[in-house]
Amino acid sequence: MMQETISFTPQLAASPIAGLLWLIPALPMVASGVIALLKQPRRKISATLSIGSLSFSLLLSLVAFGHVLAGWSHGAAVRETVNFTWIQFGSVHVDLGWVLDPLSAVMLVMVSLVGLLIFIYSVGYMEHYENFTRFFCFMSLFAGAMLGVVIANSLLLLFMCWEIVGLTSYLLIGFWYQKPAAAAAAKKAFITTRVGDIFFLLGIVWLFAQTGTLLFYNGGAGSLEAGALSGLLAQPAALGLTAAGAIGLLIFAGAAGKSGQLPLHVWLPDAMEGPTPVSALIHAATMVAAGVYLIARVYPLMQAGALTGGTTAALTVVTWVGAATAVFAALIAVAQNDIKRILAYSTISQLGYMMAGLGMGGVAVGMFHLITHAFFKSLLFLGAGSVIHGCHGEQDIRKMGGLRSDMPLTFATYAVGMLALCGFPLFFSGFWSKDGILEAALHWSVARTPLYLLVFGALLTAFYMTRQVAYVFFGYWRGSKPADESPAVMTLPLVILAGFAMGLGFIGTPAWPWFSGFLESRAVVFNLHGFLEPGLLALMGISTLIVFLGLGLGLMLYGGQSPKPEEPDVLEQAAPVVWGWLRDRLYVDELYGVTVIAFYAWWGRVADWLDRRVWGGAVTGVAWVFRGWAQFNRLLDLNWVDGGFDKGCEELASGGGLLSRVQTGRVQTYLKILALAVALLAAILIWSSRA
Amino acid sequence: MTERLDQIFVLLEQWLVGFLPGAWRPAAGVVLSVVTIICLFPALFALTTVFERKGLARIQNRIGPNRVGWLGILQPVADGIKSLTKEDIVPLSADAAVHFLAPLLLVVAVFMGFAVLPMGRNMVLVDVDAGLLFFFAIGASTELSVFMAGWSSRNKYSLLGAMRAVAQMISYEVPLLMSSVAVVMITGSLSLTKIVAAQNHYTWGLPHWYIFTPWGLAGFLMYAIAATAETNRSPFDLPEGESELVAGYHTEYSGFKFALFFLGEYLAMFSISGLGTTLFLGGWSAPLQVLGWVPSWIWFFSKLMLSIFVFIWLRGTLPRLRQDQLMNFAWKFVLPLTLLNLLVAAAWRFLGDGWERWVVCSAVLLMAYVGMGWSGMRRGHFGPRRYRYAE
Amino acid sequence: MSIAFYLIAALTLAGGLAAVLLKNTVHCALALTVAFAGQALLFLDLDAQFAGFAQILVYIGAVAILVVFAILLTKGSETPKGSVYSRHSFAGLVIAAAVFAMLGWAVIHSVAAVPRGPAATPSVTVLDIGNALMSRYVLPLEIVALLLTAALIGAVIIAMHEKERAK
Amino acid sequence: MTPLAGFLLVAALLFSIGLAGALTRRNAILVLIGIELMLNAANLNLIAFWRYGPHPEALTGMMFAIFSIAVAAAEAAVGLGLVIHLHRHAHTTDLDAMNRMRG
Repeated sequence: MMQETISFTPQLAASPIAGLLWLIPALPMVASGVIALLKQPRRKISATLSIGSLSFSLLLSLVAFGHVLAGWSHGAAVRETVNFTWIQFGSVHVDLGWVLDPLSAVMLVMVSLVGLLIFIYSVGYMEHYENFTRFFCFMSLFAGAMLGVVIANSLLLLFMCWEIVGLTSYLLIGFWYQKPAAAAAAKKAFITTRVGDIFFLLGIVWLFAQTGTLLFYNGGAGSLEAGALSGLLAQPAALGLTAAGAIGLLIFAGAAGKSGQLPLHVWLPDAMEGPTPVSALIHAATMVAAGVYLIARVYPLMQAGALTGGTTAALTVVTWVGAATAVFAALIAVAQNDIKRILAYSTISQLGYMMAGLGMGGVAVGMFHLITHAFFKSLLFLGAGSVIHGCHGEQDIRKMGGLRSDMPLTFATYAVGMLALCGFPLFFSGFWSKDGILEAALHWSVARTPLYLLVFGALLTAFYMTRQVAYVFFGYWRGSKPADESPAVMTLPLVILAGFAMGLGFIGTPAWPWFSGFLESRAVVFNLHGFLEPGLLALMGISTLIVFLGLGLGLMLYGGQSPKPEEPDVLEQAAPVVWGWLRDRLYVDELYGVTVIAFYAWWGRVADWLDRRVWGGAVTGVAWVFRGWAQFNRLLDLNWVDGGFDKGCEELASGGGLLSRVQTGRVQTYLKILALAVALLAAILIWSSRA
Repeated sequence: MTERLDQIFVLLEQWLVGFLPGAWRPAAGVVLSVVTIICLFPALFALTTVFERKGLARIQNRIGPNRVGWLGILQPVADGIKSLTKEDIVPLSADAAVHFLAPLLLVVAVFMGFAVLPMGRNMVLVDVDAGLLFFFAIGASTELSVFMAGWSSRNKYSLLGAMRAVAQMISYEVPLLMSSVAVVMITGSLSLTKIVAAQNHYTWGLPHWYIFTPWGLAGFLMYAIAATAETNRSPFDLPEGESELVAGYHTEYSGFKFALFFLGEYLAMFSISGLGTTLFLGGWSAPLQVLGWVPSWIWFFSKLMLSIFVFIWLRGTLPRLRQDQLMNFAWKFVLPLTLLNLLVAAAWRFLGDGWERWVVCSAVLLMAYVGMGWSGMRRGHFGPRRYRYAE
Repeated sequence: MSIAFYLIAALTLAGGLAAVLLKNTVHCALALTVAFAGQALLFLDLDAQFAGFAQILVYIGAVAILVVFAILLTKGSETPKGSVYSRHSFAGLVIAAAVFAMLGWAVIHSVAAVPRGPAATPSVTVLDIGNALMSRYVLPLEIVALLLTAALIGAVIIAMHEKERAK
Repeated sequence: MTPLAGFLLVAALLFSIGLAGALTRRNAILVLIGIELMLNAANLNLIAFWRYGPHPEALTGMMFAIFSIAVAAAEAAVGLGLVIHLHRHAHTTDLDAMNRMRG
């Protein structure tokens, strides 16, 4: 067991909880295996197993978190690793391991807590659906794999769990595989993320080739530690990049695939075809967070070579991609009518914020938004699920309305989530985390454009969320069957998540930056002077203004009236062309359709033609030649070879017949010959020894 | 004086042999002993027949023979005269030579068994190192004479009886041997005199007979069952079940040859009882230390006659088994328990001298017997008999 | 070379000859028993008490009985009508005679080469044999135990098979 | 003639008698009887060599004989089981009639 410290702190001995860390992902995975092996669908057992195992994981995560917290409060930067050799080929060995540090501890608690709440919610949501058992089997596997990603101390172990996450996302998105749209969405998600993963794998291989290890931390010998990084920096790659930068970009490509960054975001909205708890789990809390987490995990690699306060090429790319994604997705979200689709684009947008935060502000900024977003976005998804559940499967916001009175609890919690997402000042977590990102953008040295983009994104966010809430909860009921409130098993997680969505922001205010202090292992004191940094208060004021602007615009356009489903949208009436672009998702899918997919289709046809004409013709030609040769051989055989062979066979048969006479089948004959032989041999032996 | 009385037969032999020249003395001693055995045990046989007939009669509420002599005591003499004077009938189709040899072989083989039995202190014909093995080897050859008798008679009853007898004797010879092997394991010798000597100790005036140990008691029970079956005595007397097979393998024998079979059967009973006495009941040693003054041979023959009485008692009390029951009993009950007894004896040997071995061995055996009985009860092996009718 | 040896050897060989020559199979089996008994006596004459008794116990008490049972079970107890010898029995006789000639020749010539010493009667007790069985020969003993178990099971299966199939 | 030679000759004769029986009799059981005789002759050899050998206290020949007796018991059981099976199968124990393996 090895561990190391990064700052002023004394070394900590590896603790028992670090040794037991593997149990956290293992428990849900084992539960999933057991559920898979159940002889028949047993709803109670499978739900109990999943929730129970994840509860234990949460418990262990909390213990681990507490351990790290205790170490931190004593002034120690806890980073405990458990490494072991997995495969050994001669002198080359591939190591796996897990790590317990603030980053993984925070992530563990978040994933297992949100996951657990979603599991509990699912019991209510999936109650009336078939394949309840299968659902929980996949969910458990998913949660286990995600927790594996979190604890991994090896890029390889991370990649393995990463791929299991990919697999289970495929299974869960395509859970209702009878629906063609779900099946297509599952395939789309799987293939799109594979594109990113190819680059990721290339990055891993390159990293292994350069440093000879895939462990992140290994007592100074890990790939994220100074020795390996300086080696990587010394190695130039193409386009003026160092090897570290190139590998970082490759890894970022993988993260972009998982986290739905431009241009690999297309799978994420379609993935809403899965059950809503799946959407919540995948697109709010875990899977998409995996990409962000990956960047946070390999941050030393991304940051390598940066001067103090400066940035690197890789981080610049991350920033630009993130900022572009944030605005791009927010624009599309404005013109969507599916309740979950709006949330999906919102997620993409928020992921863009996270990436931009990582690129500009560092691990703590990005991770803080990741954590707060995980809570309020899962709250929103679960709230949306509750709405869909209450509206009997209806997802079009134009066919809802006035649910404020029908589903009061859902409305209240949804409003909390919505305000948190918009970044409503002071009392909602989104405000603080988004503010952190904006502040980082303000101080970014390279360009100002990201700041403007992100501020515009914040405006759009407040606008489209207001539009959605106005459609769904205000006005009058436009659907067919009246809606009703969801059961307690569904609303209880909503309430808990709402509490987190509000309260969580206070661990990362400028006055008391506890979260970043915890992640970066520095001491934190409460200090109101934190607000007095230059530009900060102004920025907060602007951002508050922006939020109020968005909210006001939304309320103005949609709050007063109750639009009819068949009527065109207010904005559509104003600018139908732009609205059409936005409604059709800026034609990215179509672009891929006419470029990538069309190219593949064309290439497929070319290959088909080659196969049929060129290779097929060649094979047919060869076959024809051989058939002719065979005909010739047959003639030869019949007339010439067979005669000789038959003759030989006859000779053999007659010879065998002669020999077989020896074989009388009588035991006594054999015995006689045996005795005779023994007598003769003994006689020869004795006679020769005498001589 | 008691010393003299104890060794009276030994001294008598020495005195008689003393009249002969030195070179002949060992051979003459052997001859004298053999003659004694050959005379003594048939006499005992005669006595036993009347004893059995009177005893069975008592059990069956009859009087039994009471005409010849005082209380019918001379009945065997009359029987002997009758069988000697009766016509000796040999069936026409019988295999004459084998038919003639069978009873002779039986009696000779049985007599040979007495050669290694210690009948008193220093009273053993030949003290063979492998005495027990000799005894069983000789005992095994009686089976062949039974087969010869049954086969040579050319009579289906005889043959069936012989086959039954041989099968039964083979089956029960295994537990008989196994139960004796436990004794050999503890004593560490196959010599019967050494086995008796090993039991001839006393603690607080009580003897160290093997029957007074857990494994010894269990072994003796198994030995007694196997011995009863080995000698074809009731309740294991299927080979000569009168109601089914007339008289079994000696159906076609009459006159003196029949008497020989009769003699052979009783002699086998004597010898096997003698062996049981030697192995488990301390042979010629006295049951209490204070009774040590009584001559050893008296103790041996008392124990022998006690066993004979038990045989007669059993015959008068128990019903006959069916053939399948007999075989099942041998292979599924007696044999496993004797095998277990071997293990228990080994445990006894290695558990030391303390009280632990008593507890362990008793517990194991008790558990085995209770378990066997319980499972047998549950599967309905015991309990009320179910009658089956031929269709 | 005592008289006893000649008598016993004669008995053994007579038993063996009768076992091979007699027409009736049961007689053959009984003659075989005689040969076994003679053999046991030869063992005793060689001061091999244990082996002699074991010979009686195993051969007369078990093998002979087994043979007799097998004869009765295969309905072979009646004297066969035709020849009891196989078709090419003369060749067999010749071969047996050749084997004997070879063996006898070897015995006579090789024993002559062995120095004649007055062989002392070995004082071997059953205890010695037991000790040897439990120490030096314990592995063969275990193997024989295994073999006997296997033979027991095998014999039962061979003899039972047909009946099982008939069911 | 030494005692050893006497025993060896008796054994050789017994062996040859057994061999002759095994080679000439038709009945399978009698063939087995012949084989038993041959085994016995071998045992006699073993015991004789033990008795007149240089190291009787080593017990080698004796042990061989004892193991051989034990093995012979197993051999007899299996052999006779085979014969009984054969009889059930072919309804005869005549070896001359059993030549289905003839080439």
